[in-house]
Amino acid sequence: MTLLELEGVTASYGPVQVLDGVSLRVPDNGAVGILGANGAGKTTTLRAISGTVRAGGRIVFDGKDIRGLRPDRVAALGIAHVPEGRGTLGDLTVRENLRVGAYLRKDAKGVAQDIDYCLDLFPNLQNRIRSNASALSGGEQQMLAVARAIMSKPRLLLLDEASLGLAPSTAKNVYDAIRRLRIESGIAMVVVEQNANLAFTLVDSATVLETGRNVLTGTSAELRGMDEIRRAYLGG
Amino acid sequence: MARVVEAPASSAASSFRRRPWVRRAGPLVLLVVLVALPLMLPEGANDTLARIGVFAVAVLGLNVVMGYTGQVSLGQIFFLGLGAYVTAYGVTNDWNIVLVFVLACLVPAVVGLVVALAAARLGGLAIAMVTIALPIVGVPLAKRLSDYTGGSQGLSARFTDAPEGTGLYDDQWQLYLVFLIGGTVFLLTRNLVRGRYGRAFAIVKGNENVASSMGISPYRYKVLAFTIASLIGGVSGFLYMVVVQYTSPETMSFGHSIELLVAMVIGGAASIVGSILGGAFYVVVPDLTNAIDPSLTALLQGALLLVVLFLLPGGLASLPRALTRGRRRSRAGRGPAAPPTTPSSTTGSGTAAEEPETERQGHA
Amino acid sequence: MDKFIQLVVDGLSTGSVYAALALAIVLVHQATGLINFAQGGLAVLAAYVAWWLTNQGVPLVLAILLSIVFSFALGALVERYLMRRFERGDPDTAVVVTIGLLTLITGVAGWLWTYNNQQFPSLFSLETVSLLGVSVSIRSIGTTLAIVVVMVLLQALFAGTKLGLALRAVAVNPQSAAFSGLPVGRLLMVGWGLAAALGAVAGALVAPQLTLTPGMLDNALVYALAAVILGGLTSPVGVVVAAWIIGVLENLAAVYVGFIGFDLKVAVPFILIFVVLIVRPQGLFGRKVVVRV
Amino acid sequence: MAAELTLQDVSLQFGGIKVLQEVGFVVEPGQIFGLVGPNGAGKTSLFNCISGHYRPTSGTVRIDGAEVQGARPATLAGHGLARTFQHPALQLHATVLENVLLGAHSRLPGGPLEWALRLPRARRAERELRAEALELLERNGLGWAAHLPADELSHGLHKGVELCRALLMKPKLLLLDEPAAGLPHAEVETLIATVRRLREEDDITVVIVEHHMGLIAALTDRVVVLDHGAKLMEGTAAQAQSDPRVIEAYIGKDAADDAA
Amino acid sequence: MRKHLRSRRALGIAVASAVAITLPGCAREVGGGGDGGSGGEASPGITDDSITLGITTPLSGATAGPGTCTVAGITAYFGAKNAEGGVEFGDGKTRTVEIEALDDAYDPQQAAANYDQLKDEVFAMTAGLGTPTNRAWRDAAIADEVPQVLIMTGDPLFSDAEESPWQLGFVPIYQNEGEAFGELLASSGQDHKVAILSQNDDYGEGYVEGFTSAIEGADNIEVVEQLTYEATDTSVDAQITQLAASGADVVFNAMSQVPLVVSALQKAQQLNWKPSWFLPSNTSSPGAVLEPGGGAAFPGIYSVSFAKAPASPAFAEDEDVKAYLAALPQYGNYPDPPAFPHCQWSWMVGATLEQAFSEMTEPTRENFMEALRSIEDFQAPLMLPDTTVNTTEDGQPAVSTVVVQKYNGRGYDTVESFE
Repeated sequence: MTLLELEGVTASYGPVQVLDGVSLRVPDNGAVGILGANGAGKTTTLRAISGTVRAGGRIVFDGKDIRGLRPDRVAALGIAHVPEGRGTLGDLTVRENLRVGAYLRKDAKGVAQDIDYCLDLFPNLQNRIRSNASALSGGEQQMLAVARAIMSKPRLLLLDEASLGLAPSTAKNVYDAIRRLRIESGIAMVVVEQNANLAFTLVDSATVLETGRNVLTGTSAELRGMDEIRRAYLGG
Repeated sequence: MARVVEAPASSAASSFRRRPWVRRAGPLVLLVVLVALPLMLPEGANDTLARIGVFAVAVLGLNVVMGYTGQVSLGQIFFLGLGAYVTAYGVTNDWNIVLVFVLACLVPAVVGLVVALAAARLGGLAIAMVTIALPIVGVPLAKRLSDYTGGSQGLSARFTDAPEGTGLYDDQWQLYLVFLIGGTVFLLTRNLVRGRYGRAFAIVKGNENVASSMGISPYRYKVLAFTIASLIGGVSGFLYMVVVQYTSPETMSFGHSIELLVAMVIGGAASIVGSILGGAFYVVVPDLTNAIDPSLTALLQGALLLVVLFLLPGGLASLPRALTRGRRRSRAGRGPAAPPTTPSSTTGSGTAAEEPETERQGHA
Repeated sequence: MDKFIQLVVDGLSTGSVYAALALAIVLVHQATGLINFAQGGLAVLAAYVAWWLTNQGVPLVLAILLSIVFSFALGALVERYLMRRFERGDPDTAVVVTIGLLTLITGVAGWLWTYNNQQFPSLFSLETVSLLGVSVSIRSIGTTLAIVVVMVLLQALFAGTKLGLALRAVAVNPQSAAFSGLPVGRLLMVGWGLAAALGAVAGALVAPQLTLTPGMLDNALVYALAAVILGGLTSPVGVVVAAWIIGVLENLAAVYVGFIGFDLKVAVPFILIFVVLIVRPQGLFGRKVVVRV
Repeated sequence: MAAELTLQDVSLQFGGIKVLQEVGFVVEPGQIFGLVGPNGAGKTSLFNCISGHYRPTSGTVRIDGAEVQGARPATLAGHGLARTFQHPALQLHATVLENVLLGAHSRLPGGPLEWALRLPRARRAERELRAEALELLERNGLGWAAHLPADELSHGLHKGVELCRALLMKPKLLLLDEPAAGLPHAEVETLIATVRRLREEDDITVVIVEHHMGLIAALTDRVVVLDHGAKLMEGTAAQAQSDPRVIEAYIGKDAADDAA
Repeated sequence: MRKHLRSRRALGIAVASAVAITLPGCAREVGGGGDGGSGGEASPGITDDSITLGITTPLSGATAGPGTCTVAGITAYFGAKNAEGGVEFGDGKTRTVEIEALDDAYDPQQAAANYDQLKDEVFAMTAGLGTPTNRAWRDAAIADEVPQVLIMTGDPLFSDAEESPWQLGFVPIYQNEGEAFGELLASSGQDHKVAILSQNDDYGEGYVEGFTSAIEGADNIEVVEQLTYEATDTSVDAQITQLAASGADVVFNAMSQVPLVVSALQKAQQLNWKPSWFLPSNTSSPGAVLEPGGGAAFPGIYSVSFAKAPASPAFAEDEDVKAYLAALPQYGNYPDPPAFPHCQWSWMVGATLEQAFSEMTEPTRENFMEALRSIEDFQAPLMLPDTTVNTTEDGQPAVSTVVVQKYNGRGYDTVESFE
């Protein structure tokens, strides 16, 4: 069953066309990676899905065309976007960030449980719970960003450059936690990642973008084996 | 991704401005116009232009500290008032007029320096509140020091009647004085906000950490900007006396300080041309609303301000940019530029020696 | 000694006027990250609406309630159709827009209701009671208590409620808030609406004391801003306490510090701000923000 | 001309939190020195202690033997110290050239009056440094972008512009804060080449904070690994990568295998 | 205020000045600059059938209330006259009187600009409110020989014929008002302790100066406390508290801000301090000040005046008052009952100007000034008995006589002695 489907999605900033027909298919419980060089359109693809850029083409989520919906409407449908640069709410405490994440939920008890779950998933946040988000380290902020996203109980998580600026071990910790989340909750994911090695530890399949177009799509195993991919995008 | 390969830098207008003969002839034409204008205009227009000059200089000073250096100052009118009082006091005591002018510059500059030494430690809204205290305390202070200020009745000083023998009318003479002094201040400030100090002010506004790692002490440059702004405020105070010839505590009421801030933003922050447009807005709008309906001036002024900013959030100085936005968008689009695909990347070096004016620095 | 206590009580009463306006400024700042100069103008407009309604025979309490509703709607509309254009841009421009709005509103009030002084009926009686040997009017006590109640409600709104949290989240980072499903536009409207409604309460509270004119709160605005900066932009309790401190210290300085006197007492809050901010840049009660370089 | 940097027992506390604990090391003139460690280990704080943005609670920082801890960053810039930032902070509306020229600030003579009057000395100096800045950009492959507004350039190019800006200061000691963060692989290669050339041509001491172990391994002569604010080990990059404590604290077991 | 002071030529002016800036014309009228109209030739602003008067006054901002009144009164006066066909001049011609009023928002600089704009179109400037706003262009008016007459300021400078040949104030100088009350008090025969609260400017100082000069040498009067306030203050509670502590039985109050006077009266009652009060002529309105302030609670509230209070029942049947109250909404576009005495005052300014016009034999400013300066014992409409317009006394404005009045719960009664 397909949860999210993009077909021929286009987008531009002013007259500069950034997406030139991107297609993507995310099955229920699936995780798909988007790889590519800087400026290939990876981040813009996520933005097109979450409604933060105007896009053309077809974007169907759970059988419903969501293209052109406002970001908060998209979020309400169950898509949580963890933007590049994390987008944590700096002046709010960690706990408040998590509560904002659960804004759309009405089940107070479930929210409390999920906060505990997040703190279990990211133990580093436990003792920073009263700190302002802006006072957290880069790794902690990234964890908070992911935690806040899953507080909304999404069906699809859009993850943008979650390893950016993190030490290898920290990046690994973050990805470990996300993998655990995936296994335990079955949330579907679209993962944009510069570090393809890290991405392949999480995703089942991936597509490679170049100048706003898909140039290669395949399973993780297939892509990992291709020499040219390795050289061009994986830093091998 | 889609690449925007940049055709050499600019729109037709600015490349026109860059032609050598235009750059040399432009100032000359301006000079001729400035000399001829007072002789040709009717008295009322000369008066209005002179008042625009006064407040354009005041706005320019505010721009130095706020537009270019990013420090909110709500105290600029105080320095205008101080300059005006120094001028009035000097003139009524028959001091040499050159000495009066120098003092009208220096006294506000020194006071500004002292205030800035304390205020520049604060940032953001705090500095706004400390500077707003200047006009608010200045008004009762001017009343208390009535021996020097004439108290609430103020000081009149009529010292700018056209000298015998020039054959000029008073309004023409006054406008020439405004053009000469104001023009000099504008020219010097324009030079200052480009080059070494302009870049330093801009980075203090943009990012203090970067500034300090470039060897630019944010504190010292804030103090410098504030002092220069105060000095320019003093000059505008001198010009105020040249044109209005009367000052009282109301001259520096804090409402006018707010109006100067409005004028700066309406004209266009961090812009030389914007300072002039801001001064024009400050002066012309009350006259205009008076002409439309004097009983509705507040309503009309508020509405006009909102309409202008709604249409031009960047201020009046951004009008040319707004008009050519369509064309500009193609180059200013978000897509990051990339190196040209061909390796012959030597386009820049030829023009480099000619020091192209850096429009962006000042949005001028 | 009696005079001293009386001066303190007088100062608290005057401080409450500043506090009423300051609270509305804090609310809109928390909800949109903006300093709103027009806040006093909106409050005055609301007071005029209430006053006009009472002149049409509407009972005072009902008139005030209606003016609160009116203000909420007006605030929301102002956000939607005016401020929204400036919310992402240069903050200086947005502040200047609120100054323009203040001018416009003052002009509208002057146009509709003239610049004459109008007597606004008070919710509280002018009778006095004796407390600790000083006399206080029930109006002062009532006004002050009402402001304390508003302050507590506001503190609770921001600290404890989902709406308050959402308002703050939107002010901090609208796009990121939208990713969590927060309807950013609507919340900004609600923030402005609430601030305007609070302004209406403030206007109704202080109008009997100040006498209703279009520029009624112009002179209080500077003091309110001083209280906001001094108390810390994030703390309703802080700004109310700061407003009281300003009111009291100003009186005491005028009477007991010879060279200040009644003419220069206006300098007191600014000296206070300066001293406090050198020591505590976040204000008396503001939260310290640690930012990583 | 390259400077020697000596840190001795540098500690830093915020409130009760110990951010740095008695860190010390010596960077020889002309060395390329790496500073690595997990997030929150205190690398950037240590950087800020060297560049003067923070004042160490105790300990000494010496540049060429002179104690500089607690000196303001603007003063340190005069001592020949330059740095780049984790997130390049450029004036986005100014041109690339203007951004780079900012680095020439301390090398330009004259007070405000001299510049307001455009006296010949100031104009000449501006002209010369403008030429120097263009040459610098050219040398770093950015000559084509000199007259573009900075906001039209990509993130990776911003880092290059920022480096040029720092180099125009003619520093003796250059601090690079995560120069490779967010750069695709090809650009990291360019970066490595650039920094190598720096040392050869410009005679500068370089200190790098970086997560990219490939870059650290390729460039540095020595590294210090920080963990929880304290020095975990010091040695060559290869020694660090094979040190079990470092693998444990920083690289992570699996990741170490992955990193090709 | 749903009114429009719009002049028919207003837009014309705007367009003309815009054109003037863009298309410089070469012509400059002879006579601009220094030398005003001379000899028998008509001055600007007057034709055979009309005359235009200029006003610059605050119509927005804190002083817009009284400022609007100054325009409304005179506009109503001449509106009514114009409706009857116009005003008869001494040269035998009948002219309609047009008023050109501009807003200066109490900003001296703007007042000067307004003057510059009006000076070549109006015959004379009149009725404007404010000391600094009138001082700002006084020198210019003298140089241009433009009359600046019957203006609303008690600043004595404007009534010094030597210093100010083209000026004349209308309302009594502040000193006179203070003096009148001081004399009354000094002659009461009882001992009084006086507390003084005054506005910190020439207005307050003038009142206090007049008062203290009148009580000089009177050993039954002791000033026990003297404080000031700023016109921009939001409250005078602290001052009242301190004055109350002085134990004074009389307050000499020189405040020009209506809201603050109201709250001062209220505050004194809260402190249970019930002295007698003196209030200035412009802040003693029964309806706007004493009723909300609870004036009836005090043993005596005194004020000085030269104008009938239109709201007072005593004048309900007065012909002057009825004409005035009818004209104000009809011709002055002032629908509400007048809240400030300035409306009455500028009505009287109208009448005084008409008196001067009737003596004018040439349509020139010089001739007008001569005519204006020779009015003696003119009882303008709305004037109280025993007060007159008298322009012949140097050093005094057009009105220099005032009577002391006492509040009777609804209006004022003229009193001869302090009770």
